[in-house]
Amino acid sequence: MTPEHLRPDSDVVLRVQDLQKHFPLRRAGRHGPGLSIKAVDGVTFDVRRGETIGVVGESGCGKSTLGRAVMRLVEPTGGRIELMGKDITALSRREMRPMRRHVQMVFQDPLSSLNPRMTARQIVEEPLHIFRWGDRASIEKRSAMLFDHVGLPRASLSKHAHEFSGGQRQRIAIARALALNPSVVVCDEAVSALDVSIQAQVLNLLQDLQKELNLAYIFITHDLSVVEYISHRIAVMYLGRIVELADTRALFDQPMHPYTQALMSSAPSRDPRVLGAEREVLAGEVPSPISPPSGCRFRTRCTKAHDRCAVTSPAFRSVGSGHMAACHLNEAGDAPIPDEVV
Amino acid sequence: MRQPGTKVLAGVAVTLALAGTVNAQETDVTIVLASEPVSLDPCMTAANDNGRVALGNIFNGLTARNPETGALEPALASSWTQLDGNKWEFDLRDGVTFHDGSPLDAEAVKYSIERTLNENLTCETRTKFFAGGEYAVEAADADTIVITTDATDPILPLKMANVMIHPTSVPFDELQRTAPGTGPYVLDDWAAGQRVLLTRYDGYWGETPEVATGKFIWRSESSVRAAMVTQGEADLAPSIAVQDVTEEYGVAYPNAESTRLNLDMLTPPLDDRRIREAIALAIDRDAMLGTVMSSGAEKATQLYHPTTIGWSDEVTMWEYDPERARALLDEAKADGVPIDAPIQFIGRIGHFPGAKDFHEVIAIMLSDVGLNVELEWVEAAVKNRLQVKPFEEGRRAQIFVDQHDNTSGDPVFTLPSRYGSEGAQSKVADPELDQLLKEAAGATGEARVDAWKAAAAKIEEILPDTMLFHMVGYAAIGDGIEYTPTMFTNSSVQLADISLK
Amino acid sequence: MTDKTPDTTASAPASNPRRRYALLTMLAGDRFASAAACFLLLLLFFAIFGPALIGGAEVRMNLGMRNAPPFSGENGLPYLLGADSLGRPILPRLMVAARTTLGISIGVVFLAMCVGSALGIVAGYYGGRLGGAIMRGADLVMSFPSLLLAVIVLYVLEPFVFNVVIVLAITRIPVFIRVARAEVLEVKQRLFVEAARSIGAGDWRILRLHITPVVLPTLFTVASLDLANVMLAESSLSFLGIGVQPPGVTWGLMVADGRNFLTTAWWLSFWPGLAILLTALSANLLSNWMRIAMDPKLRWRLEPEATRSSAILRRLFPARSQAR
Amino acid sequence: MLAEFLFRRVFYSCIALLGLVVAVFLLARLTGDPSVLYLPDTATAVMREQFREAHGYNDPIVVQLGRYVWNALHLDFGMSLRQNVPAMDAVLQAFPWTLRLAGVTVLLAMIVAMTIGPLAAYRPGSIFDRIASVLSLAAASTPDFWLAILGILVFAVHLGVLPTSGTGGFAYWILPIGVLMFKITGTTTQVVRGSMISSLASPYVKAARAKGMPENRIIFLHALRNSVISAVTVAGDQTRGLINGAVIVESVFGWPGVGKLMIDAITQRDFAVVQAAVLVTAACIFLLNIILDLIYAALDPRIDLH
Repeated sequence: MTPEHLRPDSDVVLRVQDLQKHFPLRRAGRHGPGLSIKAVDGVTFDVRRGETIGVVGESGCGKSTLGRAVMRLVEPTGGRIELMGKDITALSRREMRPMRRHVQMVFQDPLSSLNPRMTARQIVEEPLHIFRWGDRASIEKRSAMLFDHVGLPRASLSKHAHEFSGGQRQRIAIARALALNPSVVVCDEAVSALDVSIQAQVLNLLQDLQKELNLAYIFITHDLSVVEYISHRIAVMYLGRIVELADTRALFDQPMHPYTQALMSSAPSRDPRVLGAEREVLAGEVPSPISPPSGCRFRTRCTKAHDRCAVTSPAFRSVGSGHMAACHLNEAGDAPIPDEVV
Repeated sequence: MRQPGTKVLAGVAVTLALAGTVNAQETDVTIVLASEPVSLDPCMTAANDNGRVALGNIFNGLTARNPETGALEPALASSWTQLDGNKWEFDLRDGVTFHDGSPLDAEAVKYSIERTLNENLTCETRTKFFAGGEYAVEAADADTIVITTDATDPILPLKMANVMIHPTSVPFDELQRTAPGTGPYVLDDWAAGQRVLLTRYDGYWGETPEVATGKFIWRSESSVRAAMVTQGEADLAPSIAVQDVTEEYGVAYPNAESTRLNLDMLTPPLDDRRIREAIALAIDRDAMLGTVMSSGAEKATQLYHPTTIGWSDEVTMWEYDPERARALLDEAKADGVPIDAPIQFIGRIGHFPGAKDFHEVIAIMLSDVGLNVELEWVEAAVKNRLQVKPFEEGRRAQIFVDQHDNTSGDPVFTLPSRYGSEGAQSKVADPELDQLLKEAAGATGEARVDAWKAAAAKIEEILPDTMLFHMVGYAAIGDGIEYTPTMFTNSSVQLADISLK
Repeated sequence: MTDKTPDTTASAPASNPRRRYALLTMLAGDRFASAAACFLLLLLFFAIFGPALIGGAEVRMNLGMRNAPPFSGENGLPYLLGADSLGRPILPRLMVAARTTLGISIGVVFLAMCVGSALGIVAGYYGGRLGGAIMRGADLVMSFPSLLLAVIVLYVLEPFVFNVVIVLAITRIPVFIRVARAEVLEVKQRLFVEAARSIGAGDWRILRLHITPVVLPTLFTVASLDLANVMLAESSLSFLGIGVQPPGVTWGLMVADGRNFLTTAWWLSFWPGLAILLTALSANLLSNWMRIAMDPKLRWRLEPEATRSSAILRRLFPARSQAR
Repeated sequence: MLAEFLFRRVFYSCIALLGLVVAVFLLARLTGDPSVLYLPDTATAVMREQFREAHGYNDPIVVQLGRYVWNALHLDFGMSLRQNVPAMDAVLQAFPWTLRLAGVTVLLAMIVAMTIGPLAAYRPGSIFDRIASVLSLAAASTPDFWLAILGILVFAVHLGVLPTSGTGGFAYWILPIGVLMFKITGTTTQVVRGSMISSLASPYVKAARAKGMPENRIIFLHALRNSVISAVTVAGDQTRGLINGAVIVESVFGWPGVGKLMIDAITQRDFAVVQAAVLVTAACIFLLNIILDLIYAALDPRIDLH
């Protein structure tokens, strides 16, 4: 299922370059230098039409902030975001609004992301009203169609969010995200709050919709099995940076970064062969994102760390076909990084 | 100390036990007033708030009035004589010392009078009793003082009852919180907002009073003041409302206050005498007595008490006659008097106990005979401004309730300011009346009595106002003391008049 | 995991329920709320028609009936609750006073709520300099002694009812500003507000459709509580002699005047006091009920009883239930 | 961070205070010339003129204001026209009485409200809840002057267990505090109950229940903590009201507080005292606001001090 061929550049719907988001804690001044939480600290990737890119990492690694920064729900501190070929990094709130139809979001907690005082119909129709989709009748027609699309009975249009089950609520959220025919949908832990059986249903729905509508997903999750199931490519984040980015199969077959390896071995696996095998467990606490370790950020928890890791930050370089990682261990196989990928 | 909790509890118990019996010593008396004095400066005692505490307790004047007879008696002056029309001589009492130990002499008296008349001080006493007129004071010798006036002033000795004497150590150009006096009590302590404590002065020139210390406190609510007396927390509450009087503790007394309806006779329709007469006939005074008014009040024909010199028994007592009132109004209406023009009936908020009902009843009675009366309430400051000259231009006709206490026994403090053409709140400009008032003010003896009576008759002829009542006050008096409230009780509560049981 | 609500898709109600009718049946189901509603309606009736119905009985003075006690029978219906210190019957006076009292208190609360909520919502949503300025302004008004304000305004503008309303409203505005701001600060953190922004909703839309409806029930509750506060504040002004004055009459004024007779004629201040209490109580009960009824998440609490009472209603209004 | 916040707030408060003083100064003078109140009606026009001249009321208002502000900057807040004492002394003497009364009252009211409110909210609609609601509402809708006089009649006159009024030991505090507490307790209880009910219905309490957290832990850790914020808000408002003068209770009980002082000064047009009183109470209220914001921040980490 991984697209082996490199698609033409025009297929890139979203390009993120060296994106940074720092939350200020203290302004620089008499008390010393300014302090900030470096939630996202130089992230580069791009998303092509119709593809799912999974973003995985422990909680606090900045993956949610990344999603919200891409949505311009938080103001990026630095870097550049290009949506449909247009630089949206510095757009004002007002200028950003017309661009929002291209990129939509599905949140983790469907109940709290749906206004408790609105009916399902009002929720789904809201973006249509905002973008003046058409007259009353055509909006109603579209919302009914969206309900069909996401597999909700039309009869429940006039119910409120709390009257639905969790899976149904997420379907409403998906319908709302799809209302305007976006190109990119950011799914922030979109299935994490759901029961496993419901998770599968929603994931399948997302996949069906992707095929049908040629959607691109940025799928943010901490759940490796989910990300493996849905993603074409996967970015592994640690302390605000992407440490490894590869096609799903390549990543799972041959994880190149010690952090990815640790993550995979610590995750409970459904594969019975792994049971009983020695598991590498992630030791220690995640360092503070206010003052991340020098050099390689993972070195404090890395079993393979050596002197150099504390001094220089490893470059994010290609370690195989479309496979990139940031680790000094992989530097033997130096390979030039193709421009198209970064 | 080791058991603070127990100690606190014990303290609470003791406090609770003592709560009902504040007066531990029998020679102490607690008096609860309606309001705190604002200043105990000797020249501010003309204000009732201050006078109640200070007059006759801390300070004395050269003369004083007998509370029962109203007669003028010697105080710090043992005698006085009129040298000629404009000159009075006062001989000072011997052996009087101020609270600071200094002796009373003519210098101190001269200083006190001059300070009271000092234009840089806004002395209540000067503005109330010495409006207009020049006074030259000299000390003839150590015990004699001579006062010269620019015009004949037959009642100067009476006026001197209001000038409080203090030593020369009191700053001349600055009002004081208080000062040493010659009275039977010394100001011991004044905890602002809480109490004023007076203690007996051993060097007092008169008879030593029974009460050793007097504590003055104040509560705004009449019912609370009354309750404090019934609970033994206070011994005397001089002014309470009629509904708070209990048989056991309440005493009624004529409080020297008289009320009138002050009519705006410069503005139509009140400029027509028939309308003013109709108003006089429209008030059912008898119905008010014993209901909104205490039954002890008396219907009035003049704004001062019958004990005042020159009070006339020939002035008509208007009786309630609504039919006649309506007829007068109809008659006036036929002559083109705009009797439908709205008349503002302006009441002062918190004027006297029961003032609200008092005003409402009168408003209803006036409406009943067909006058277009609108009751409005204003603050004291507003009413004072409206009632004194210059009057507002283009105003609607106004009616005020005026309550006046003339405890001096002479109409000169009542009539010229209200009915003389120069009077600050007078709406009358009658040359004949002016002449009568002037004569009366300068006359003495029988001539003075007759002149006042003539003035009263003239005033009735003009009929500028409707006289209402001589009011009564109520005092609550506790078990432990004996005290007879008098017409002076509202302006001075003298501890020396209190005896202990 | 946290998903406990059963899947009720199948039993979905008809797509267009008669909402007002549903509210009415729900109201009938709550005995306290419906009693409160009835009481308020009755008051409203007296406030509007009372003066015309009573025809001046409330100002008819009869000094012979001064402080007549209640329930004495022979004096007739107007004197059922006794007479005041001028012998005027208390019951008609209460009814006539309902107009001024309700007029003032509802006017004050409405004015303060509109202005205060708008400012508070803006302050909470935008924060920053504008929000700071609004909050400091509220501080300023709050630290300004309301009595001084009352004296000044009523001195300069004369103590008309309208000016009493203005004075009281100004003193109540900061309460609404603070409550609205605090609520908005909380609501704006909620995910659905971010979701609305993510679909391109502008500030105005978010404020109007997403924040205000959530904040409003709390503001209504505060307003209903404030109704009593305002009636009390008005009576305090009367106590100090700067509020509504005779011949005008409000419950607060009646309580304030009646206090002088607490020992001898308790009914003078008791009945108007009871009127204030019952009105405040009713407003509060009704607003508590409305808070639930307006919240789709909580509405179910009222529903079982509602179906029970809808049978009664259907008997009472056969035509309407058939139409349903 | 904290120091910066405090500095900024104090700075803005000072500006607001200055504005307030100017506003009070100008507005107070709208209420008329003190000479009509200070001088008896027999006083002549000349005397009135002398009075105005002596106290500077004839100067243009701007000159008067400038003089006042200049003197105030030198900590001279003028003399009380009536009492012949520095206005600030009069205020500072009265203010502690009010502050003590307000402090004790609000503290006790909070304790009672935080006990009854949550208990009522725990089972909305239960008998306890209904009774608590009605009682707290009744308490919140009783006029305090009425209650004060009734309290005196019952406890001091009929039962004779408490003194009627005045200041002194413990017993003297009971009635004024009891009367003031009534309304504040009622209001706060209502608010705590309301916010408790919302908290108990909120998703995270449901989640906590689902996780099997013990019930009292849910109430005390989650719901109550949330309700404290609203209780603090209400209590703060009520304290502001009390600091600004529990005028009625103070005058009925003869409590020598700032509320009584202020209303007397207003009716007497003793401008210097009014201004000094507003200055002191407003400064105290601004301080209280800052403290409240710090409490909010401590209770709810999401609230940003910016």
